[in-house]
Amino acid sequence: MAEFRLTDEAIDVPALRREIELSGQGAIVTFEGVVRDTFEGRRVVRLEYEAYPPMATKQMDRLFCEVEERFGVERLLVVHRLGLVPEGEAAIAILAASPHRREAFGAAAYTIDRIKEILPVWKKEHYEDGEVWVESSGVRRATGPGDAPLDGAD
Amino acid sequence: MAEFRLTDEAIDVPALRREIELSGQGAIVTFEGVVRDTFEGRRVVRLEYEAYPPMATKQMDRLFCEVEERFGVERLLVVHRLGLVPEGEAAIAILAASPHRREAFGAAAYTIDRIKEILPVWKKEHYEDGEVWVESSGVRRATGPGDAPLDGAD
Amino acid sequence: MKIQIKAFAAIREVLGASELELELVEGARVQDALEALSAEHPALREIPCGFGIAHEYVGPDHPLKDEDELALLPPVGGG
Amino acid sequence: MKIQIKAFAAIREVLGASELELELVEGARVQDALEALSAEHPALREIPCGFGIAHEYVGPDHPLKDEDELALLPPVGGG
Repeated sequence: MAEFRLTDEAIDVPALRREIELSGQGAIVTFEGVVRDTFEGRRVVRLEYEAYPPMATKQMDRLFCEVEERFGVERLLVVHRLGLVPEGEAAIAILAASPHRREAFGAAAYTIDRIKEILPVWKKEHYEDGEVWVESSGVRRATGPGDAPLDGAD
Repeated sequence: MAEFRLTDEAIDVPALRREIELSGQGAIVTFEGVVRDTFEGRRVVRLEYEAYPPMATKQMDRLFCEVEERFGVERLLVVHRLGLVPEGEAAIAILAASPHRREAFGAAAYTIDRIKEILPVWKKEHYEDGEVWVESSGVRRATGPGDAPLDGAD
Repeated sequence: MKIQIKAFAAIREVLGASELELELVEGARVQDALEALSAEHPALREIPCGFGIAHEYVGPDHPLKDEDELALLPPVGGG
Repeated sequence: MKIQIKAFAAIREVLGASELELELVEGARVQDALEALSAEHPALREIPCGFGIAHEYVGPDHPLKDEDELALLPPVGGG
């Protein structure tokens, strides 16, 4: 069982945890990426994600195969939020379950690393005075007429 | 904030997650070690943990310092359950929060590795026909008169 | 031939549309589609662009065929 | 001198008690306490034993003093 979902609603991690709970799994590792409300001291007033859903699903299917090959972990749940995400809420949750802890840690860490490389999802930060697209590398890219591009490590 | 607790009750991970939730933390990694009800095909009818609580607390304080030095992670919650633990419930939960995911993963994985080496906590598996102490290495050690020692990797 | 362009995030904003149709000569490749759009929208040259066809990543040399849907993918930022 | 022994898990079961008092000669070390107990409970020799004093791990050469509390710690299995 490996499953990927996109959602417009708050990610209910305890509910996901109950889904993944089956006997025989000794280790469960959960990763949550929570949105922060400041970047280099500037207040982020609004943060939103957009995706290319069918491509995201296809890329995640491939990633699940990679994870199973590398870590022997089949029990993975990945949920990514889209649209506006309030500060302090999770943009992503990854749950990996395995009989042994190293595989569960490895699977969860590898999954988020690869997601940041290949998942067709984009994040926009809105400030009081402009907006930028935030890339996984930390690069901030402005496209609006009044916005100067920003750069910074995330 | 780093805190260690021993408890006789079911570990409420969502409640721990709410405790650790504070702004500025981008990554939260949760590890749960869940008890399994079979070992090499033998059914574990009862599983219990005992601890040396004041020494456990002192050793965890030291471990928290190590984790902060190595990973810069100060936000750690570790809860270990004592007494009887029903199958499918968590014996331990570790939550690590950090602005960046690598440190949160590293802190949680290192913490459970070290706990398995140094935390004065012991686990006993009761079978239909005997009981054994289960060491972190996977060695099963019987002390009762009718019990033959078992060995196996965990 | 005619292909469908799907544009996301920064590229969508530069193009001013999330979907558009593009007429290309037979034998055109992905890179030719990007060139055609960049000629009209020079700001597109500022944005590193990845490509997707049939929901798979493809390179700039990937050949296009009539009715392909070509996704223009700026650097991702999910997770 | 007199010390307090605290025994856990498999070692507690072999000793048949979780706490007991032990009389040792002055200058005795941790290893001497274990020897004294093993003489009475030979099964103790089968179990790898770690030691704690004042809630810190100590080695078998660690000197003992009157009223020390010596914890006998079989291999741990928490987590």
